[in-house]
Amino acid sequence: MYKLTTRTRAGTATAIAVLVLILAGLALPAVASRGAIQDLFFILTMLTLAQLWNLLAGYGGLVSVGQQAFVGIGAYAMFAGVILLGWNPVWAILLGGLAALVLAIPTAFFAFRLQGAYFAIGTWVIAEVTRLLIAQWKTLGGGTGTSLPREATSNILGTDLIRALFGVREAAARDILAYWLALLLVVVVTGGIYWLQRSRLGLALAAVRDNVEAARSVGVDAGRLKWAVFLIAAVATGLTGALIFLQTARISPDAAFAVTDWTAYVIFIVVIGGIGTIEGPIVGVIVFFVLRSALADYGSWYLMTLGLIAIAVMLFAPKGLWGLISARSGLHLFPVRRRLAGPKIEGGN
Amino acid sequence: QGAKIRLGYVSPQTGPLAGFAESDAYNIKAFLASEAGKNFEVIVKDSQSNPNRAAEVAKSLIVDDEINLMLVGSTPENTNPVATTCEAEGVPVISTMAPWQPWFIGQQGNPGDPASWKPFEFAYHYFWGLEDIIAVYTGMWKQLDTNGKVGGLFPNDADGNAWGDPKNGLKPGLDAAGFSLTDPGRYQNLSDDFTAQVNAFKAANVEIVTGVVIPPDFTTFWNQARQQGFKPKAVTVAKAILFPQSVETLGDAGNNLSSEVWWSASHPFKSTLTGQSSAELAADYTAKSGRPWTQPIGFVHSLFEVAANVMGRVSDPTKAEAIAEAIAATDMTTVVGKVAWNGAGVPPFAAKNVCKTPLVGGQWRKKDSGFDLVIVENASAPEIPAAGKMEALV
Amino acid sequence: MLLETRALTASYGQFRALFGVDITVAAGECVAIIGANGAGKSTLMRSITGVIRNEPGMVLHRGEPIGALSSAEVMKRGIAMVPEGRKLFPSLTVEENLLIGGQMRKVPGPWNLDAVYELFPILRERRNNSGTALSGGQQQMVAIGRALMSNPELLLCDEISLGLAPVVIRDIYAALPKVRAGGAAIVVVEQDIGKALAVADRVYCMMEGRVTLTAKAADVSRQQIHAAYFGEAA
Amino acid sequence: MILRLDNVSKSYGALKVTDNVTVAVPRGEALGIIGPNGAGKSTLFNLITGNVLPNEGRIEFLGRDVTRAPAMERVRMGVGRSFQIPQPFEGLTVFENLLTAAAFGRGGREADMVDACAHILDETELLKKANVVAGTLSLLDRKRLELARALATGPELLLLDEIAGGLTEGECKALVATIRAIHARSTTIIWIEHVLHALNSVVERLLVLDFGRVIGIGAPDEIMASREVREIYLGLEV
Amino acid sequence: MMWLDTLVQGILLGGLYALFAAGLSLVFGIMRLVNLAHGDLIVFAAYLVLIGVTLFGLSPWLAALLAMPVMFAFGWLLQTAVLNRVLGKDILPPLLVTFGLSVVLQNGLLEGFSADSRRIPAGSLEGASLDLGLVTVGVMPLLTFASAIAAIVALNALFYHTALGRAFRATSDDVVTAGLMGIEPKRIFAIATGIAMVVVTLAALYLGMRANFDPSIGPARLIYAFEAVIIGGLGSLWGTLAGGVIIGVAQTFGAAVNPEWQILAGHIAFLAVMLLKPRGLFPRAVD
Ligand SMILES: Nc1ncnc2c1ncn2[C@@H]1O[C@H](COP(=O)(O)OP(=O)(O)OP(=O)(O)O)[C@@H](O)[C@H]1O
Ligand SMILES: Nc1ncnc2c1ncn2[C@@H]1O[C@H](COP(=O)(O)OP(=O)(O)OP(=O)(O)O)[C@@H](O)[C@H]1O
Ligand SMILES: CC(C)C[C@H](N)C(=O)O
Ligand SMILES: [Mg+2]
Ligand SMILES: [Mg+2]
Repeated sequence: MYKLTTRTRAGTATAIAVLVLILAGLALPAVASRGAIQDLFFILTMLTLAQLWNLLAGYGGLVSVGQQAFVGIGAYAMFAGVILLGWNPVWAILLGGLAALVLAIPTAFFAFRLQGAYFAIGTWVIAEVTRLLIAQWKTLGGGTGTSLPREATSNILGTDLIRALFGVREAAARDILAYWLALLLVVVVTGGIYWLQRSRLGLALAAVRDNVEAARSVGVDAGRLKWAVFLIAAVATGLTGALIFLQTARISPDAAFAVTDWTAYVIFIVVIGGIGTIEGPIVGVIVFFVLRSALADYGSWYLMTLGLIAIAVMLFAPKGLWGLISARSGLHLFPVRRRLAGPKIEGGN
Repeated sequence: QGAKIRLGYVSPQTGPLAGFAESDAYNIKAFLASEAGKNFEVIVKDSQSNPNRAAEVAKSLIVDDEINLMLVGSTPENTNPVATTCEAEGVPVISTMAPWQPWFIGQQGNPGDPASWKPFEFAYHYFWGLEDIIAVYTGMWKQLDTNGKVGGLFPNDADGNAWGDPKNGLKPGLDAAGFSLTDPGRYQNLSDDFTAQVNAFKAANVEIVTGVVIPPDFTTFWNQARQQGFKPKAVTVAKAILFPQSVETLGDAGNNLSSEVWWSASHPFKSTLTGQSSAELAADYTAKSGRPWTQPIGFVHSLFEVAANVMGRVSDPTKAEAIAEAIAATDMTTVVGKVAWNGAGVPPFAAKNVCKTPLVGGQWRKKDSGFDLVIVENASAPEIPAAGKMEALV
Repeated sequence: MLLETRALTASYGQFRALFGVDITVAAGECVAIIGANGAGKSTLMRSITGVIRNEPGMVLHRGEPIGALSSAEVMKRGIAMVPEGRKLFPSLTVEENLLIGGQMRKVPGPWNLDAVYELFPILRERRNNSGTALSGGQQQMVAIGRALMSNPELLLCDEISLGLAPVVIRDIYAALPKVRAGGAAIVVVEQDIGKALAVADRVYCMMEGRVTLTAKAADVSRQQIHAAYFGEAA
Repeated sequence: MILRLDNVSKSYGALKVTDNVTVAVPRGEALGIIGPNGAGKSTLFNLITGNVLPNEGRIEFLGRDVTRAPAMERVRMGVGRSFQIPQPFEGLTVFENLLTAAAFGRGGREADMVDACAHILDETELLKKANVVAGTLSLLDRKRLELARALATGPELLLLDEIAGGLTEGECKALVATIRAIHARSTTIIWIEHVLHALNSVVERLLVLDFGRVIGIGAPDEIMASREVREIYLGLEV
Repeated sequence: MMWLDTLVQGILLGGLYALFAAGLSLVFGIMRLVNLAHGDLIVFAAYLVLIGVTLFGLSPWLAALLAMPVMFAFGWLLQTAVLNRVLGKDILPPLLVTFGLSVVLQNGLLEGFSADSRRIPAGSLEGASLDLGLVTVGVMPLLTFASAIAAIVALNALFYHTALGRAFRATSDDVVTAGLMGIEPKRIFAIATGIAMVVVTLAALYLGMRANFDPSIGPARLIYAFEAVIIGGLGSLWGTLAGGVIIGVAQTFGAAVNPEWQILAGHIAFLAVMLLKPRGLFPRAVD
């Protein structure tokens, strides 16, 4: 007699638009320039990192300043797979996810003892420790870093096919492959987070965010939930890190564990866009990319503008740009509200 | 002719390495104004002293700006990501201002396994190597009366690992020249305490300190050494005292510190672009910028000399392979000396991609205001005149 | 009128806790506010003291609108509060807790450290203890003393008997007449109706964010209170 | 016995809030708890649900020692509770509040819980507001939601903390009817309430707490008649 | 002998870290503000002192003394105009704002002063040392340590023996109730940040005299400062000193084993303390 629905008109429209976008995205390399593909690669990987950080902080309440640990360890594991084990780089990316998982377990064990600001600093210290330890791994270049050997980069799985398909040079084929992988990753991560929110766990996350005490009292295991969120985010962050550095083909501890690149900018994206929503990071990454393209050649002025925008948004739109938009328009592109449909129920919202 | 030749240039214009880039604008202006520069367009990108960013902007120069040739300099942190990117992209790159070992070996997948090292197709580098450092440094030290015991300060970065490497770094060469090296181990840049090193040097009765140290760390070390009563006879380090501003920050304690010199106002070479001598180039820069000359000025200048020379000879400036061929065939004398990838003085594995420029040794002498860099050792490049003798610190 | 609220409303986020409350307190008067859990008594106190900010005209002090002032500004006008749950500063000793009550408003009046110690002699013995190391009743004494230190014209007491033993409650209530003797008006918020009626001149009863009964304490019947409390006659 | 407390004590610093409480509740009983403000009634609930752990003593539920078991485990075993100060998940709708409780308190797929939740909403007169965000509810509806959410966890033992406070007589009657109906389905109920006539019309036994101690337990009439209780609890002379 | 030296140098290094951390400890303790710009503020103050020295020819000490009121005013303004408006239960807005501030400061300084390494000249003091028999210690590190202690003694006196300090502690305990005492928490926060900036100026003086600085050097020591504050326990200034010393000593001992371990050892000491005492060595009754 009663039915549960989450469908809204905006949601259906979004779903169709997203599907079209994904298909267009897949076909894009046929028409787009390499520059566009690379820009999109950057946007997609940053978006993935942002969605993952949003999952942690926005949904899980875990404000980590140490996500660069997982980017870095994922990237290094990928390099190790290629250089030391002779794996094909595409498979070695998976090793990056595994390594991130292995690092995430002791990290969570330690960091979950800490609260709030302590948690933030604690995760940062762990990332530093990881960086310093990796910097002692002489086989992978220590503090110097290392590059992917050319036989590896020229033999990446699938590039031959892409070359044949689009008639492009090897380097361009590599870009296209990396772009597709980034597209896959962002779709899986964003879709996964959306699915998570619409699953039982999504309710649990929302409940814990609203009131931990009450959440426990209806049987939600807040502790397990934190673990789950942290580990999922770590693994996917590790995969993303591996993919990013596959594209760069060169790694060093400072680059792979850069707190500014992989955490500070990511926080910037999420918070400017609007934390706790799927739309927020998307808006944020667009703002970030536009700023970067428009201003990056102005050196320090670019960074100063970035800093000032961060301050201004926090002062005048603390819920981020998407918060501003959805407060005005009531728009939710990714609806998660479960509505009860049936007799005697008021319209409500 | 039609379209101009596009040169990409990645440079750390902001961030801690910005000192290397301070003459960029001056040199590029001079290049474009010169006869040879007319056919060129130079697109400069700021790496923000960040290796991630360096790789990124290199990519964007290649893909978006479709440059014909990449130029890069200013420490391995900047040259290596750019060179790696170019090599992977199949775009020729001329690189400088990094000793060739961290540049060449540092770009190999497994730096620890020489058997796996491979030459590059598109990446070419000119500067000097650690064997030259060894020759110059030992030449300077031999002018003094010491016990031959040397202490090394090598950080865990691209330079430090190359210099400190027990097989390919300074150690074997110093041994061969009759010096013994005490190396307490790699430290992290921006360490706040060097007691461990001072103690190790004292224990080993060290009289000479060497290394490749960033300026703040050197100041910290040198202050602590003096505070803890460690008084070496010579301190010969790279990087830390490269710029006169860094030496000035040491005050009196900067007097007679020594370092290798790769370019100076007294180098007897002329620019192929402007016809200026080294001295004129230095004086002109100072006149236009109000700042003292520094070693990178000559090398930034020379990058454009080489680029102009290569592109002048190339059969088809749009073909990467043709440009690489032209680079390999270079034989010219720039404001920093002879540049020719003929394999002279370079081990076989790197002979194709590395060419060496002359290196001498100098010592900072305090004058009324500021410091002078006086060349005190030129045995391996006698064409560069020496202006004094090495003096002991104590 | 010393204090007056006019159509006072207050919300926590989207949840509205007060729906147009009007009360008055005359100088020197003692008023009791009673009502069940969650009726909005504490919310009313918070609105008066500026912890929750309102429109200026919703709260008047001697005719002047103070509804939009910060709690510090309200306090400097002579309105002090003993908050629900005592809220002592754990980092401060007993004496420091008392001192801090008076340090921002220094006006002549009957109350100072000695006077408070005289009112609650036990506090003098415990003056160097951390405030939170005391028993509940002693903590309540500190909270009252702290509010008195500013020599307020109006003292708001939110559930000062909550969780205390009857003997202790007796002691604390015994202090209120002395406070009135010092010239201050008092508002006591209580769930314990008997206690409230015993000290008050007038009584307001609240239910679900509204005043449901206003009466002289002497006249009010149990029936009336019950009706106001629970909505209907028992 | 569905629940058994043996010499349970809890202190906050020097304050003993629960003092050596021993009580056993048979399956299917409705037990009322009364006592002055601050007597430790809510704390007793917190001890039973696992929101607070005792300093001493032992708690047994369905024959199992749960003294140290975490709250969510006890919910899944069948302990459902309402909070004295309503604690809805303010960002979720009324329906989602229940769905969360159902999905985690009982365990199961959301889709299978829809009818059960709708039924509970109907029973607690919240159905109309099923899709309203809980943060905007009135106090009365919040109290209803407390009850509804506790029911949604599928409790064997239902703990109700002052859910009648502030209700009108009519609302109160409806509430009593609802609780009776729940009780009739053989759910064990423990109910803290100041509104005695409502409480006494449901419960079979009454427990009196003062300063954390049990000072009386027995049939409501006997308890209400005892002088001690009248003095301590009904401070307002009756 | 060598171990004693390592210990002494580590303790002195801890003094430097404590000095870096003292201002942070103050704002973190009173308003739970995670100030990511703290390191850059130290560098900013160092340039201010440098201007006094090079432009006006003042002695470093006098220049620092004159910079202190300027920095106090700057801190006051910063808190009033920006930080007060983002403080709350959520730690993210202040985190992002101070990150923004950090980026703005770094790049603003770069525009203003270029990337050159600079130094506040301290003359003969730089290399001066004191022979204490068993160990030889530098005068400068000794002064740094003494200044750290002096700063902490002064701050403690302010905290525990003045009405302002009472207001600080009360506000830190409970903002709402402090308001009921007639205290404007925002004003208290502004004063606290102002005072923190005075301490920052002192730290800047020693940072600038001890080694080179350039606009980008701020964040490098920020993490040690945070570690020192957290090891010590929220709001405990002596705890912060202890935290600094623990990190300093761990670093020198780590380095004595192998310089590779220097910085790692400091971090590991922090992690170890957190594992044993998640709220620090000297936590307060309530956080
Ligand atoms: N900070 C808050 N956020 C949200 N709701 C609140 C908050 N404080 C109180 N409320 C709600 O406002 C309503 C009125 O609460 P208030 O504390 O004013 O009642 P009270 O009459 O003082 O009750 P008590 O006798 O329990 O102290 C209650 O429903 C309560 O749940
Ligand atoms: N977390 C806590 N820390 C310190 N004291 C507490 C805590 N929780 C409760 N108390 C104290 O324990 C005592 C009993 O509280 P409890 O909430 O159990 O009382 P109650 O009987 O439910 O009262 P009411 O009728 O007002 O709801 C009170 O004095 C209260 O202040
Ligand atoms: C990194 C290099 C460009 C610097 C060089 N090693 C020097 O002597 O300064
Ligand atoms: Mg209240
Ligand atoms: Mg209760």
